[in-house]
Amino acid sequence: MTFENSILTLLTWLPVLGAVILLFAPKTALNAIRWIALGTTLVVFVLSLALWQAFDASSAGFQFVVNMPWIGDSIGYRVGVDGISVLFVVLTALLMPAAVLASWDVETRVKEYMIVFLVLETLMIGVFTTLDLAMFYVFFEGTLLPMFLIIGIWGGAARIQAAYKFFFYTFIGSVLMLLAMMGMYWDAGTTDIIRLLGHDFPVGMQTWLWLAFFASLAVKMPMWPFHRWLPEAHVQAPTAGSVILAAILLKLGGYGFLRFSLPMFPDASAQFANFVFLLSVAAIILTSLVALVQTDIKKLIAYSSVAHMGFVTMGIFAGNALGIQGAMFQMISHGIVSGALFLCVGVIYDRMHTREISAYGGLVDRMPQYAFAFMVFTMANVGLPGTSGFVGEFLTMIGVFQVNTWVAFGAAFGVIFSAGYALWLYRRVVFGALTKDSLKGILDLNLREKVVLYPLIVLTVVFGFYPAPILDTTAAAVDNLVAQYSAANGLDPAVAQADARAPLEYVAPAEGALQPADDHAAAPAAH
Amino acid sequence: MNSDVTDFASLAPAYPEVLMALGILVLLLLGVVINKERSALVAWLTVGLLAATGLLVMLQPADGVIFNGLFIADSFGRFMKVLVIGGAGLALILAMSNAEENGVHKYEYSVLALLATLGMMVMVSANDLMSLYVGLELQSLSLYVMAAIKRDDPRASEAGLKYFVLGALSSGLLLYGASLIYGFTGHTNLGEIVIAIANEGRSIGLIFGVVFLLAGVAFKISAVPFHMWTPDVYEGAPTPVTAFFAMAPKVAAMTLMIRLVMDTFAPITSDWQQIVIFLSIASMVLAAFAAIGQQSLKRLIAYSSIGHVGFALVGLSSGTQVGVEGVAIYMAIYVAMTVGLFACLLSFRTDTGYVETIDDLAGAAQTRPFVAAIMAILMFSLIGLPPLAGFFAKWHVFLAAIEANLYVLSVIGVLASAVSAFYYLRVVKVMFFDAPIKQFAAVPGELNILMAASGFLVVTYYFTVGNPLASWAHTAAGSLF
Amino acid sequence: MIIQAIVFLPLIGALVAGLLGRSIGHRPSEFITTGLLLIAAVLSWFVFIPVAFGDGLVGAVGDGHAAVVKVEVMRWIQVGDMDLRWILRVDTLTAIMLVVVNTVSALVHVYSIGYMEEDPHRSRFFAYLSLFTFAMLMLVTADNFLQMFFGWEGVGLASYLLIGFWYTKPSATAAAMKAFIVNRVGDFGFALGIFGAFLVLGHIDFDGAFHAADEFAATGLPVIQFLSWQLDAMTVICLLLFMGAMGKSAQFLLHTWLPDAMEGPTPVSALIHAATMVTAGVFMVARLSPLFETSPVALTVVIVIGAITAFFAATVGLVQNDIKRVIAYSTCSQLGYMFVALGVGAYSAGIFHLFTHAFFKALLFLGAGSVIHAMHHEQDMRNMGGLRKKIPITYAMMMIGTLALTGVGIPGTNFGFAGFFSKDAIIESAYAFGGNVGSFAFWLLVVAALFTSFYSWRLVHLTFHGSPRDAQHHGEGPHPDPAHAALESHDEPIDDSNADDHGDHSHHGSAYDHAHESPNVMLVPLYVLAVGAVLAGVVFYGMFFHEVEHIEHFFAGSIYVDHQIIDDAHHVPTWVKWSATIAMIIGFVSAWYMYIRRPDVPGRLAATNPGLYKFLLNKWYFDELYNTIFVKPALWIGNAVWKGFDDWLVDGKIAEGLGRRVQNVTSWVVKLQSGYLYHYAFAMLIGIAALLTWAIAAGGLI
Amino acid sequence: MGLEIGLGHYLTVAAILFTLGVFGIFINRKNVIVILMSVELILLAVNLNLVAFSAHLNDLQGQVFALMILTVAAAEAAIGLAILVIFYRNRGSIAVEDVNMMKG
Repeated sequence: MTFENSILTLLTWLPVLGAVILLFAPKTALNAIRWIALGTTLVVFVLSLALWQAFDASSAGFQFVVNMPWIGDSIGYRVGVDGISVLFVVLTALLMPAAVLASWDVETRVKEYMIVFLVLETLMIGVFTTLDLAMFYVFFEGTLLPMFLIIGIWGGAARIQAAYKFFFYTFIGSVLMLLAMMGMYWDAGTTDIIRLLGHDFPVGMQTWLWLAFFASLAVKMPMWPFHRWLPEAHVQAPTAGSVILAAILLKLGGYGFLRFSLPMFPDASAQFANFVFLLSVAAIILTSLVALVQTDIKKLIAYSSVAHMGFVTMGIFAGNALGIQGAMFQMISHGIVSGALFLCVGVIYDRMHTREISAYGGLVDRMPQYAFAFMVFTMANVGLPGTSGFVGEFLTMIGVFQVNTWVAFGAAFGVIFSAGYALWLYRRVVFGALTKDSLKGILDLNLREKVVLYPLIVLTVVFGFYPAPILDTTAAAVDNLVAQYSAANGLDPAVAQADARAPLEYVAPAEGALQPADDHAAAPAAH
Repeated sequence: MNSDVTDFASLAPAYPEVLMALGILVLLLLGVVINKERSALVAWLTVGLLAATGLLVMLQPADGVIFNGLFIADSFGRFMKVLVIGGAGLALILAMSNAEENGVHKYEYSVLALLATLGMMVMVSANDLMSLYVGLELQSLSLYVMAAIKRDDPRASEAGLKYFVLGALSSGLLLYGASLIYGFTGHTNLGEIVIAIANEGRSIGLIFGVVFLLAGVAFKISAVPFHMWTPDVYEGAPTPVTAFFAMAPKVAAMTLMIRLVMDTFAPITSDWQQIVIFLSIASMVLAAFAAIGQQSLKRLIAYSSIGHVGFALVGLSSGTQVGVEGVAIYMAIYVAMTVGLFACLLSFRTDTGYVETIDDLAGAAQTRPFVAAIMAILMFSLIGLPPLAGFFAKWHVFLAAIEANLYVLSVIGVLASAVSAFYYLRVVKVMFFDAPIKQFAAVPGELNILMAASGFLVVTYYFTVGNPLASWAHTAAGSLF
Repeated sequence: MIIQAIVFLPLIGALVAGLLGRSIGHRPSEFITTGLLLIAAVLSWFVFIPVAFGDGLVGAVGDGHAAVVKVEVMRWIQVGDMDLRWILRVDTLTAIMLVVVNTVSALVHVYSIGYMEEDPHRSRFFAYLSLFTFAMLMLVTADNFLQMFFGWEGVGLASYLLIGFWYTKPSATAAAMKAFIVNRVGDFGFALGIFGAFLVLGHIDFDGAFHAADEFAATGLPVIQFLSWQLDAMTVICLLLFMGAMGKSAQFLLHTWLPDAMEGPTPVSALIHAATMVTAGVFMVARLSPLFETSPVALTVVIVIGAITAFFAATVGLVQNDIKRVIAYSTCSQLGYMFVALGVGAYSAGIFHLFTHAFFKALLFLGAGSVIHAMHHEQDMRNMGGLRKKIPITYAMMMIGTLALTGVGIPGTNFGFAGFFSKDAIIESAYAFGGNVGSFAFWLLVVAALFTSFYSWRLVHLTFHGSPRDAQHHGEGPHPDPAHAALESHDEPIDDSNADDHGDHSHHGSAYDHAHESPNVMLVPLYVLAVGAVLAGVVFYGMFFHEVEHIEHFFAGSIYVDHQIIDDAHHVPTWVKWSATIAMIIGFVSAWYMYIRRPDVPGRLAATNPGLYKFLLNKWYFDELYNTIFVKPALWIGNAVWKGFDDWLVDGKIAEGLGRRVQNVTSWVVKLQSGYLYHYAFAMLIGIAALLTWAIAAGGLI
Repeated sequence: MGLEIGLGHYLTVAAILFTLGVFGIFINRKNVIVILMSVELILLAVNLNLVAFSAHLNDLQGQVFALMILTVAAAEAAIGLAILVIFYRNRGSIAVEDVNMMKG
């Protein structure tokens, strides 16, 4: 048992240990339950930081690997992280304490609540640490169970329908992925992801595998038009549930694309890239417009999440280092920002018990600190440079611009619309005169809320100005991925990886500047 | 012919059956002799006998074919017998509490259960159409009586009647098939039949025989369209009896099915594959839809069991060792889940009787959190949601189907499992999301233990039983090839 | 160190005032931010003076002909080949901007101490001001596209916060939003331009990009596939970048936010919407002049848009009644002048106008603020009049500003106010550019100069001359505008709401009677700016426009200097040199005639041309147009997609529809289970028959 | 040319008997006793089959099988009647149409 081979196992299963302890805690010792849950998540967070610290960012391969067969030939106990997954582990561990703190005022079935959340944490960390295909599915799909309960038990008025929709959308997509995984097992003879990454799947098979994975991941992301469950789930879920849903669970989709679709089915990915682009741009534009007309705060933020995930999928399938690094960063950033936004909504929901935008207005009068925090996250949501939201959007767009200008052009509309809905929301909720009687006695952030929100503000701003910690961590792994991807597609890896200037055509200096290029030179400047 | 019955040592492969048969006789006598109030003693002794037999099966000293080729003992049979005996024993433990109310307090019940179990063991070990038939009938006749054991309950007697009539019909179908197979191959011994088929090839008569024979077995595992008895019998029979029906007989009949198709009909794989695939798809799909419309918990479980047979058949459809392995694991996990499920069902008891409908469970999570939690876990596991055992069960069978390139079957299967999630979730929803309306009576201790054990295994499958079970199933399936 | 100090002192001020303002109190916040800004301003002059009058930039590394100081602060985004760092880049262009930004900002800070005296959120205000200054400094010291974009959006944020500073006013928060979103439309282009530049030039830092652009002289211009067309890459990039400039500098089509931005406190208008932020577009084009020079098409577009803006904004300015809006349209118009200068290639002239304009426009705005302060937040000029006697110092300062704005001076000599030099330089350059585009720009600019003069004097006359026309004195003087009567139909939100918010002051007796001169803390900045408005032109004319060699030496490679156009501009016919002055005089005379001599003329004029008057008063109906073709359709599509696609189709028809299908199948399946034995037996028989048929048929036995 | 009774004839008779038995089960709606009789008919058909095959194949196993079936059928009939008796006691009817308390 060294740090090397035990840290990931410890990180993954520690929350469950906490849950087991809670199982034996008396039901009425509410504070003890809360503190145990918080303590567990904090320990996990500290461990995750230790992991990140010990992680060697210069290596593209998997680290802290444990690899042994376990059930039959097909399922093993395999863990390990690389630059793509390690940050998600940290993100999960970071947001769980926030989720627990945000749930401090939950009064009904506290014990079960905390147990479910801790189990959820294990499952989420497990998704990112496992290197076994079957176990990936186990964790990936396992998150359904606690989330279904969280929405269904502690959710709002229409929680049952929301929980059902959440469950069925994700489940139906996932079962197809399960079959694809089995097909991969038979083709490659293993479920070891490390070996699968080195396996060449037949091109014809890749198409089907890609589609099956897409069915699951697109729903999870969620990509337009498979997103309909998300607003409903968000609206009905309790605050912490929304936070985890938006911050972590949506990332499972992006992680899946990066871990499986792109490296394992490169031909199919290239083949379907335009399809993904189309859906991404549709997500960015259409859901932004839909967000514009929402009357429910959480729904608005949920739709904006869909739009932001559009940037992620777009960046991933750009297939170059800029796009993928951007997508990675966007996911981490969105995890922090959207999580924080839902926490912000939770703050006022706890006080007023309504999410209707029209019920608010002029909060800045009584809640200046809240207004400040909300402003920071709104701006990050808008993608203001200097906040973490910008870096990801920028990188994905510049990455995709090299591949397809139409897509970048469409995505850039998101820049406009996001400002529209986010600022309009802010204006209606926070600005204006405080005229509503119900709001006259509203209180500003309390200590607990500050403890949750302020660190997130710091992270949002720090990563906006200094994204290097994230980008450096992912660089080696992403470069490796890009090299593989472009090699498989017959592109020059050096170009895609280094993002050096794309080969250009020139008109002869003597000719007019606007003369079209010759036929043989008319191929798109960038691929 | 050294398998002289007088040579006791040569009976070694059948020791468990012998022990069982002798035990049954002793218990029957004991039941007649002791006074009525002490039938619980017989019940516990029955469980003890089953435990002893199970132990003997596990330690079984010898494999081999005896009784002139009528009886085979191999590791596959051993695996399945353990399941059968385990299922039967657990079902009997489930019947302990409130036995009188369920009409299962008489010692005859225990003895009948033992007889049925013995029949199943013979089915598992059958190596001849005759022993197959005898085992099947021993089991069936006992089960008919068990279904109607609560004599003054109109529903139980209707269940018994329906089960009997349809069972007799299915026996007829099976026998008709057996006679045709005998006629067209000239043998009743399974081992010789396979040689004959391999030599002579297919003929219409043979295929007729195969279809009829498999239809008879399909009735026992309640595969669609031979499932019609299941919901009615499950509903009408007393709950502990239903529990018994839901576990051991299914395993035994499934074993028979596997042995027939994998061994005897191996030369005509493509023919029986069509049939099994048909049964599988029909079972999965019909069960998924029909269960949604159910109000009665027991009917719901009936349809659920039909669906699970369909899933198990997915593994069998592949016709490979991986498939058999998958079915074996599937049945093991199915038994573990079912025992927990019936323990939960028997725990939901008000002062006026057992709960009947799903809606009666409203808010159970608040009034009976432990039972509700186990029930929810089992429901999620039955859906096949990871990381619970039900998922791994499905993993193994679908893995085999994919290996055999049965993509359409697999896709239909997983989609059916998605539809089936609908009704399982409804139970969870009612228990957890709705407000309580009923107060439940205290839960007997042994049920708590069963629930806890079932829940524990289902939840920790990956860590605890997953690995040993898989390797055991691997060995077991290996003996068929 | 000095450069870091200049850039980061405002940030420190902003953080202190913003985060600790509540605990340390308003006064300390004001002093800290203002003090830090003053230091920064002084340091900027330390940087600038050697550039202007000495041997050039202190500590500059001259690579070839460019003199640049670069200070690396931190790594930023490094992905693959893209290596972005936070680098403060100072060259002549930046030095000019540093001086402009920090000087005006420091003065506005000082001024605000007086102006915002009664506001309960003063520390927040000062934090925003300093934050703005920091962002603006980041913009002007940017060494790469993205850092510029950071500053660009940063000033946008600060502008948003400051416009919406009085957040209880719905009009203010709406204006703030509008400003941000319209700017985002520009940023849409800017961002795409950056992407394109990176794709085509392979560098995202300026030096690398310029170097790559230089190479095109040898290789020929590149072609990219943008959207579905093969286009000249540099034209595409420059036009996209210019779109950003149009947004930020409120050029025609993207100008609508600027007048509304006047909802913010007046010092904000002076700082952001006159002197600094709005000139960021001009700065950007000048900074990227090596790129724009590669695309004549893009430059032509710059000229045309600039000229149209100059003309259009001036026409609207003619009839506005809100004192700040008049100045806002004037700003818009003057920015058009600058773009024309950039477009014709006289980058130095554009920067020159930017420089002088900063002084006199800030002066005018702060003067207007002083008037508003005196009138207790009355902004409608129709309710003013005769203030000359009440607030003589403000009057004098406004006069200086007006003289500078209208460009008073004697052509051919060195006598004139700041605006005279810079504006005439632009008009001459436009003429010198020649061709259709040059003539078009020239004539529009001359007409705009006439209008400028007219509305500037109109403002002075309405405000300071004549007799008071506020509520108390209503009816005493002649009515200056017919729209006064029709005020109700006027959809412009004149500050009635404002009056409500500050109701303590207005409606109590006469604003005129209570009018008072502003305190010294507000007047001193006016004095300083007035000095600039008078002298900035004459002192710096040599460096910006007089001789090509001098210009090249001064700018030291920081912008592209086109010898031809500047030489030509100096050799235009005399009538051209006089044209602006004559236009200015005509404007002055007509304003005098209409508002002093015959105050009834404007009313009659408006009454006889109601269509034109309405058209101008409503700003060519741009807000209405945009509302109809952009905002409403966006909301409509949003609603349609939400209700029609998401809720009706996906949810109602597909998701829940599937659920209903499942229910249908279920009820059908359940009916099969009839409970009758014979049905059950029949089902088994059917099953067996089906299996038999299937097995035999599929097995090929028949 | 006299009529030679061959295997085919036996099988045909058996098949007819079997079909009669099966039809007896699902066409009859009146009396459960008839169903019991039909079951016996089916078993009879099977036995006929087995014996015929046995004779044809010159193999004794079929006849052994038939004897076993006879035995089991007796037991089956006994149990069937017993169940029918308690059903009648509970419901007062043995009409097939009345056996439908449980459905769905």
